[in-house]
Amino acid sequence: MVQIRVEYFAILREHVGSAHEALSTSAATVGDLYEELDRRYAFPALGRLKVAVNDEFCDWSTPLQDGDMVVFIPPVAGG
Amino acid sequence: MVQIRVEYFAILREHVGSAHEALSTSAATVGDLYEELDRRYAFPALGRLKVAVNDEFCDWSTPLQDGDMVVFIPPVAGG
Amino acid sequence: MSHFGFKRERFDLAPHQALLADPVAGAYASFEGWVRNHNDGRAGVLYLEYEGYEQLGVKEGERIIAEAFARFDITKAHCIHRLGKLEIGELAVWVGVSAAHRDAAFAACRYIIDEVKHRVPIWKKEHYADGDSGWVNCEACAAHAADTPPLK
Amino acid sequence: MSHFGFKRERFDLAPHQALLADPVAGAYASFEGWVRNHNDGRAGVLYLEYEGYEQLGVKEGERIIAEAFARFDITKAHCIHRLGKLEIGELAVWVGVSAAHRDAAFAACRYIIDEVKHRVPIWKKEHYADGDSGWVNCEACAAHAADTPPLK
Repeated sequence: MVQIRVEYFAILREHVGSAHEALSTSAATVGDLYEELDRRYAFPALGRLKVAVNDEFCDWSTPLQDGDMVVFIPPVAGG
Repeated sequence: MVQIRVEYFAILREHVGSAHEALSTSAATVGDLYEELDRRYAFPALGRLKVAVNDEFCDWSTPLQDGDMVVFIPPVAGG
Repeated sequence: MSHFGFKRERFDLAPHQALLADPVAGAYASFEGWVRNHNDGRAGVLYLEYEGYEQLGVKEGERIIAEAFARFDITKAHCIHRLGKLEIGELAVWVGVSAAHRDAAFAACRYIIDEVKHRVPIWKKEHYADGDSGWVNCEACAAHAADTPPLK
Repeated sequence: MSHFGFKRERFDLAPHQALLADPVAGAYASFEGWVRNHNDGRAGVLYLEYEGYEQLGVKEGERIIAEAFARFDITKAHCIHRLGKLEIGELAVWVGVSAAHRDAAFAACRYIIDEVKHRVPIWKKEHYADGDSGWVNCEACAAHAADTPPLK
């Protein structure tokens, strides 16, 4: 089990109803974490999500470590 | 003979030493006028000149008419 | 030195543009994104809300501008993106690039705005006159939900 | 309505940019030409003098902008060119274009500045720190004088 923090933005923040949460999880990777949270929240289908750990983009296979801050990134729409 | 006015800009103005002059000429076209004035002033070689009559670009074969205002246009360099 | 930033309130562009001045620079190209009253063929946009993941957004924005310096012969470049509630006509994003010559200034300006729109984690929620609202891109994605797995 | 103009003195761009605002416009692309301290690989430019054939210049500038409206899906477009003595760093020319989308704004802005530089009767005299001076383009042409007849 690792202790992590998840931050939510935009459509995911509205869906979850919170901008962040602290979690204990047995998920091995950020991909596993997404699936765990998807089971809990039934995230809206958003096409290709990206993911960041500790304010850097990373692969879905990135291992979770204690203290990580994870953000799932819906399709962006700046400009 | 027609009575016309010639205006000079930039390198031609400096070469002639005046921004404009009134002329009586027997030149039939603006091209003929250029050659007449070139004999008088020995214009610097400027590559492809353009010419305007009465504030519109025109061909070198344009006939001169009484009251015309003629401008020879050296290569431009705006911007 | 910072080349990319977020602003939560309206701001004056003039001092930011002034930072791009340089005696060697003969060309300045800029782009401004303004909030318009329509999107994807639908009229009646009342206002937008921009939300950003700022810590990552600034890093990605700085990377984009570093790429522009590597690709194009430019003198200076900056980008500022607004966050928060924006009314029709308000400035949402500004890109400014100075260079000795205009080819590089135009190309770099275009590169930066294109990459910022595709890569910087910023989201835009439209609010329509009829009371409808939605996150741009996300709603379209949801329409194709059955086609694509959520994870690439 | 006038889309192209000359200014004999320094001027504030802000009111001119403000004229390009429009609720349908989501994109604004601009170009500014600034007086730089070098040209054609030669350093030491002190200042420039711009001279224009204004009556024809305004007509040709208006034609160029009309062409841009015909070619690109743009909302508004303006161009202002300075005349007179300009110091290093001063604004020599400004082109501003607003459009619903950025492709058209960029393309039209580039079209207008390229055509203005090639077609509008404006001449530029460089003054160098060593006391030398010369009309840009004309001196280069003179160097090839033997090759080309003066009349096309």
